[in-house]
Amino acid sequence: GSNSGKKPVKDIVIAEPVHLIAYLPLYVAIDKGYFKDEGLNVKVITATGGAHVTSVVSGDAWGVIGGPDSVQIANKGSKDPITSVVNVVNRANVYLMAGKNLKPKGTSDQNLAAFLKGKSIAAGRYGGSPDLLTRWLLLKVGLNPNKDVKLDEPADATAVVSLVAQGKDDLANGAEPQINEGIKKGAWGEPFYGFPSLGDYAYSVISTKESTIKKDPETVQKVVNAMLKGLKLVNENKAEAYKVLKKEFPTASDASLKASMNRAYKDQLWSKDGYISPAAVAKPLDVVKKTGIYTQGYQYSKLVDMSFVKKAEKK
Amino acid sequence: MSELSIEHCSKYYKKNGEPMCVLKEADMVARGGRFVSIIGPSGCGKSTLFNIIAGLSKPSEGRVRLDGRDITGESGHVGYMLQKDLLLPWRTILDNVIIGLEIRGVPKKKARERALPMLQKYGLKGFEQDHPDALSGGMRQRAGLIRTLLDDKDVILLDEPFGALDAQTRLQMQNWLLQIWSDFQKTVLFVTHDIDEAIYLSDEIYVFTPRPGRIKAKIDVGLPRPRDEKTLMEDRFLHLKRELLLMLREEREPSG
Amino acid sequence: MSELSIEHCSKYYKKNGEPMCVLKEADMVARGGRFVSIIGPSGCGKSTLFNIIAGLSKPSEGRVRLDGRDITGESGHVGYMLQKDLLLPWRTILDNVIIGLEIRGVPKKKARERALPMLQKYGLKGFEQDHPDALSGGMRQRAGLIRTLLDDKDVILLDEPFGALDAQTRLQMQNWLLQIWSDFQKTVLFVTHDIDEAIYLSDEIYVFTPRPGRIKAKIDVGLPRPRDEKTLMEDRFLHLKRELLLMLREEREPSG
Amino acid sequence: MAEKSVRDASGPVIEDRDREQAKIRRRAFVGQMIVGLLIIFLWEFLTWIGWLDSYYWSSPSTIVRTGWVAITEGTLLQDLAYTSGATISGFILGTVVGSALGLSFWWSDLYSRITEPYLIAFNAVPKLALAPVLVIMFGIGFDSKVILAFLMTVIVASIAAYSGVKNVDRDLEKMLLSLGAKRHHVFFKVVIPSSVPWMVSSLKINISLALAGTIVGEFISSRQGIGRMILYAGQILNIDLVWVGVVVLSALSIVMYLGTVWLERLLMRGRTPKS
Amino acid sequence: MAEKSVRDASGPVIEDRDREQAKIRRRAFVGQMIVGLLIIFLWEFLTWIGWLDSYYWSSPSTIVRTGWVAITEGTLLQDLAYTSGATISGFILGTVVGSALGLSFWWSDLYSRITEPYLIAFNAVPKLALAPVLVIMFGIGFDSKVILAFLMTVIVASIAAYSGVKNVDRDLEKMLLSLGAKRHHVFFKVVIPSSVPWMVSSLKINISLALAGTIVGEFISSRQGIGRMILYAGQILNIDLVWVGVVVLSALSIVMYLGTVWLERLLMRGRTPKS
Ligand SMILES: Nc1ncnc2c1ncn2[C@@H]1O[C@H](COP(=O)(O)OP(=O)(O)OP(=O)(O)O)[C@@H](O)[C@H]1O
Ligand SMILES: Nc1ncnc2c1ncn2[C@@H]1O[C@H](COP(=O)(O)OP(=O)(O)OP(=O)(O)O)[C@@H](O)[C@H]1O
Ligand SMILES: [Mg+2]
Ligand SMILES: [Mg+2]
Repeated sequence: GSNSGKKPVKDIVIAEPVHLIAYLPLYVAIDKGYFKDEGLNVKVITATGGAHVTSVVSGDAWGVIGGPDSVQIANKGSKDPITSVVNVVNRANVYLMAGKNLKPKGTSDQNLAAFLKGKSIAAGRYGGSPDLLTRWLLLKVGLNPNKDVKLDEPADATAVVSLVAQGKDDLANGAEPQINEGIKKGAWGEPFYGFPSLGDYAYSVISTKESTIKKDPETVQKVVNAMLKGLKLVNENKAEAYKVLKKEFPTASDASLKASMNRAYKDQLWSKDGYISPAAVAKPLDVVKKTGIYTQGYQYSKLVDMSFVKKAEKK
Repeated sequence: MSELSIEHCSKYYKKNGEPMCVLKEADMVARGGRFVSIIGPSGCGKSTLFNIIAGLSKPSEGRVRLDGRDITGESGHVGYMLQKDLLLPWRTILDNVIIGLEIRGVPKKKARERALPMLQKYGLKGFEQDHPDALSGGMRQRAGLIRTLLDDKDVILLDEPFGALDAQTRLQMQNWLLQIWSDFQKTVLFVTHDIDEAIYLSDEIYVFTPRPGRIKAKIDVGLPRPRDEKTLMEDRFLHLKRELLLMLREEREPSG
Repeated sequence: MSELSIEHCSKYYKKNGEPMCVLKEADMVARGGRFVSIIGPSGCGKSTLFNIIAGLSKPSEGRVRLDGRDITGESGHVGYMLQKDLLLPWRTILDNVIIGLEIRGVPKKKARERALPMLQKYGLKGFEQDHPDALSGGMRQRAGLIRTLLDDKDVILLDEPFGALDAQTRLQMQNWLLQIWSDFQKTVLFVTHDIDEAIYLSDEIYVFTPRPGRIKAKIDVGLPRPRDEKTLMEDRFLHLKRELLLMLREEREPSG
Repeated sequence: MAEKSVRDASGPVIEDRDREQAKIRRRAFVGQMIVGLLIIFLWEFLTWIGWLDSYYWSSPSTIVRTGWVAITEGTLLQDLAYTSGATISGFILGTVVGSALGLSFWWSDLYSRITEPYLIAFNAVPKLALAPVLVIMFGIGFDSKVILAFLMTVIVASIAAYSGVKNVDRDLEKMLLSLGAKRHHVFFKVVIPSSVPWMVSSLKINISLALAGTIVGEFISSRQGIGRMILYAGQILNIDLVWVGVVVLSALSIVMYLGTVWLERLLMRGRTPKS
Repeated sequence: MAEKSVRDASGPVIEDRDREQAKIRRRAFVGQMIVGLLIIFLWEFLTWIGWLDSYYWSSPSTIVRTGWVAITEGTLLQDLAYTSGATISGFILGTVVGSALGLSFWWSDLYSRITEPYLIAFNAVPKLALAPVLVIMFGIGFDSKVILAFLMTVIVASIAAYSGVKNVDRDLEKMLLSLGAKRHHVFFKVVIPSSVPWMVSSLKINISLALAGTIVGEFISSRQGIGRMILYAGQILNIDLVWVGVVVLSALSIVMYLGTVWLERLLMRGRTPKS
C-alpha cells in the first residue's frame, strides 16, 4: 500500500467472524492504503463463536463486520448499543445445493416444499446466517425445520462438503468457495436455489459502538470513507480486486478464487454505495424473528446510522 | 548430662473399631549420661515408645520429661535415628548428613566443612558426593547415624542403628559410639535385638514383653568401663547373656 | 541334595568411565545339604554374588554350576531371599507368600491352604489378611522368608534374612531354619553379619575381604548337631568366635 | 496446644485414624458448600450493584431462570444426558486403552521410545482443526463424540501408566524372577499393580479431558448436547444461555469428578495409605 | 541367549549402564526416523493410488508445496513464532503456578479438599464454549492466548504436584521433625524435592495441553498464529492448508516434547534412576 507519514496514525481493530472472500472490500481498503490515507492503521482479527461482536462490546475491537441481526441481538439490554454505519455485502450470500440426481421441479414455494420434505440437509453451524436462512426458507415454504427435514449443522465449512460427498446428506447450504469445491468434488451441481434472489439484504455491515460515534465521529467518518473507496474499487476494477484477493488468500487455488469472484459479480454481492436501506435490514431481522432466535423488535433509526455514508457522498 | 524420664506412658490405636494397646504403662528413667538399652520382641512397641519420646506421636496417657521439664508431644528436644535409614535420595551423602545443621540455620558451606571429616573418618570416604542409591545398606545406615550425631542433642534415641551393619563395622561402630558417648556425656537410649550388643554397650537394659509392650525386667549390667573385645569373653558377660537368653525363651513359649 | 559350585566368579562395573571390581575370583562349593555362611564387610559384594548365583546378574567372568549343570545367568534354579523384604504392598501377607506358588500355576485357593498353616505356625497368626504396611519390620521379614521357603527349591540363598529380627524371634527362627534344613535336606547359602549366628547355623563359613570382595578364609565349624542354646556356651563355639573376631579386626585396620 | 489436648483428656486418648479422616471429610464438604454459596452470593450481589456488568456476567438468578426455561421449554436435560453419556463412554474407553498402551511400554524400551513422541504429536494436534477429516473418519453421530473423548484421554492415560511402569521397583522384579517368574508374571503381578497409583492419578485429569473432547465433538457437528447448546447460544449472543451451559458443564464435571474420586478409592482399596 | 554372550566374551564383561543407555537412545532415534519415513511414504503412496481421497487427506508432497507457498507468500513463519511463543509462555506460567498450587495443598488437608473440586470444575469447562465471555475477561491479544495455555496447564500441574505431595514418605517427615524442623523445613527440604518426579511426569502432558490452549485461543480470536491459519484454511475449504497447519503443529509439538524431555532430564539430574 501507499505510505503517508503526514498525519498521526491511529490504530483500529475490526473483528470479523471468519476470513471470507465476501469481505474483500475491507481487505482492499487496507491493502490499497485507503485507511492509511485517512490516518488509520486498520488490523483485522478473526473471532469465532460470537466473539466478533463481544470484542467490540468489551472494547477490544473498534468495530465489527457482520450481520446487523447479530448486532441487534447483542444490543439487547446493552447500555452502549452497537450501530451499523456502512454496508459491505448487500445480498444474502447463501445458496442451496442438491446432491447428484436430485433436482426440484422449480423454485416456487410448493415445489421447494415438496422437494425439501424428508431430505437431510448439511447446513452451516447452528445459529449462523446460512443455517438461519435455510430454516427461514423451510418455514416460508411451510415445513417444520425440526420435523420435516433432518438438519446436520457442523461447525466446519468443509464438513458440509464431505457430508454430501459421502452421501450422508442429500442437500447442503453454503457459499463460495464451498459451492465450487463441491462441484469439483462431484458432490453437487450448480445451486438450485440462491438467497441472493431475495434482493437487497444487509448481510455484512460494519458497525461500531454508539459511544464511539458520539465521542469520535471523525474516525467513524474516516472508516466509512475508506470502505466506500474499497467498495468502489471492487465493483469497478475487477482485475485489481482479484490481485488483492489473490494476495489475501495466497494458498487458495486460482480456479476457486475465480469461481467465487464470478458468482459474486453475477449476484451483485457487494453494496454499490454503502447504504443500508430499511428494507435491507428488515430481511435479516425477519429471518431471526421467524426462526425464533430474536423475537423482540428493533428500530431502524437506532440500529443504523447512515449519516456518515451520506456525508461521504456529499464530498 | 540430661535426664530423661518416661512416666507411665501407654499407647492405644483403634484397629477395625477395637481399641488395641501397643505400649502399656512404661516407666523408665535414663539418668544423665547413662547408656540405656531396650530389648524386646518385634512389634512390642519399641519404635512407638521412641516416637513418643521424640514428640512425633502423642501418648494415650503418661508423660515424658527431660530434666524435669514436660516435653510430651514436643519434637526437637532429643536426637532420634529412626529404624529406616531415611536418607533423602535426591541429596548426596554429604548433603544428607548436614540437613540437621541446615535446619538450625548453619550455612551450607560451613555445615559441609564440619561434616566432611566425620564422613571420612567413619568409612564413607570417597562416597561424600554419591547419592544414597549407590551405597550398600550398611553405608546408608552409617550416614544416617552421622546425621543424628551432627544434630548434637544431649539425649539420643537410636532405633536399631546397627541392625543392618556387618559384624566388623558393627564392632567398630559400637566402640566408636562408646567413645562419643563418654567424650560428649550424652544420654543414650538404644534399641537392639542383639543381646551381645546390649550387654556390651549398656549400663542398664530394659526387657520388654511381647505386644502389648510392658517392661518385664530391668537389668544392671555393671561391667567395668572402658570395655573392649575381651569384655565379650568375661564371666559376668556370659552370665548376663545366659540370663537374658533364658528370659527371652520364657517369653517365647506363650507366643509360639 | 544339590551341590552348588561357584567357579572363579568376578564382577566389574563401570563407574564414571573407570572399571570397578566389586567381586574378585570367588571360588566356592556348597556341597549338597550343607549349610554354608558368608561373612564379610558391607559392600564387599555378597549381594552381588547372590545375584549372580540366582541368575539375576551375569558375572563378568566365571561360572555357576548346580549339580554340575551350568546355570550361569539363568534364574529360577535356586530359592533367593533378597536383602530387602520386598513384600508387595498391595497384597495381603497371605497373598504375598503364595506368589511363588501362583507363578508355578498352583490355584490360588490351594496355595492359600498350603501357606496358611505356615503363617500361623511362624508368628504371623492374625496378620494373614493384613497388608505389609501394617506389620513391623520383623514380621515383614518373616513373611519374606516364608515366601522363599514355599518356593521349595533345593538350594536357598538367604541374604541377611534375620538382620531385622529381634533376638527372640531370631533364635526361634534360627532353630526353625535348622529344623527345615535338616528335614528337607536343603543346601543353604547364608549371608549374615552376626558371628554367633554364622557359627551356630553353619557347617562352613566363608570370610570375605572388603571391596573388591575376595575369599579370605574358609572355616569348618565342626560343632555337633543338633545344636541348641547350650551350643552357644561351648568351648569350640567360643574359640571359633574369638578366631573370627580376630580375623575381622585384622580386616578393619587398612579400611579404618 | 498439643500438650493441652493430652492433659485435658480424662481417659486415655485412643488414636483413631479412620475417625479423623471422616471428620476431615465432613468438614471439607461443609467448606465446599460455604465456598460455593459465597461465590454465588458475591456474583449475584456484584452484578446487582453493577460492579460486574450483568450483560456479560449474567447473574445466578438470571441463570437459574434461563436454565429453567431451557429445561422446560428447551432440551437441556436430553442435552445433558447426551453429553455425559459420550463423556463417560470415551473416558472409560480412553483410560482402559491408554493404560494398556502405557503398560505395554514396559515390554520394550526401544518400542516405547519410538512410539512415545508420535503419540504426543498426535495428541497435540487440536482435534477441532481436523474437523473435516474427523467427519470423514468418524462421522457425525454419537460415536464421533465418544471417539473424540477417547482420543483426548488415551494419551494422558498412557503417559501416566508409563510413568508408573518406569517407577516400578526393580528389586520387586528381581524377587519375582528369582522365584522363576517369566516376564509375563512380572508384568501382571508387579508392573500392573504397582502402576495403579499412577494410573489412578490420571483419572481426575482425564475425566475433564473427556468432557472437553465430547464438547469439541459437539462443536464439530451435533444435533444434541451441551456443547451444541453453548455454541448456539454464543452464536446468537445469548450470554445468559452461555452461562447456563457453563454452569451445567461445571456441575457435570464436579459430579464426574466425585465419581472419579469414588473410583479412585475403589481402585486403591486395600492399599493402606502411607502412615 | 543370555548364556552365549557371556561365553563368547574373551575378556571379562564389564557392565556399563551408561553405554547401554546411549545405545538404546541411538537405536530409538533411528527407529523413530524409520517410522516417520514409513508414514510419509505410505501416505503419499495411498493418496497417489487413490486408496485415500487426496481431497481430504491431501498428500505429503502437496503439503510441502502448500507449506512452501504459505512460508514465502503467506505468514507461516510469523504464525509459528506467535503460536510457539504463546504456548511456551503459558506452559511455563501454568507449570510454575500449578506446581506451587499443588504443593501448597500439603499445608492443609482441609484447604486442599475444599479447593480441588473447584479447580477441576473450572478446568473442565471447555474454553472454546466460553468464547464470548473469554473475550471479555482476557481480551483478544497475545495475552489471552498465554492465559488460555496457562489455564489448560495449571490444573494438570497442580494435580501432579498434589499426587507427589500425597506420596511423600511420612517417615522422612518424621525424621526431619525429630531434627527440630518446622513445617516449612519439611516442606522445602522433603515435600518439594520428593514431589519433583511427579511434577516432572506432568510436563509432557502439559506441553501439548498448552499448545491446545493456545490454538483454542487463536480460534476464538486472532490475527496471527497457526490456529488462526487452520481455522481460516477450513473456512475457505483449503484442506491442503489445513494439513500444513496440522503437520506444522505436530512438528512443533514434537520439538516441544523433545524440549520437555531435555528439561525432564535436567530436573531429574542427580537422582540416580532405580537400578
Ligand atoms: N498407626 C498405627 N495404627 C495401628 N497400629 C499401629 C500403628 N502403628 C503401629 N502399630 C502397631 O503397633 C505395634 C508396635 O509397633 P512398633 O513399630 O512400635 O514395634 P517395634 O517394637 O518397634 O517392632 P520392631 O522391633 O519390629 O521394629 C505393631 O504391632 C504395629 O502393628
Ligand atoms: N549397578 C551398579 N553399578 C555400580 N556399582 C554397583 C552396582 N551395584 C552394586 N555396586 C557396588 O558394588 C559393591 C558391592 O555391593 P553389594 O550390594 O554386593 O554389597 P554387600 O556385600 O551386599 O553389602 P551389604 O552387606 O551392605 O549388603 C558396592 O560398593 C556397590 O556400590
Ligand atoms: Mg521398631
Ligand atoms: Mg548386601
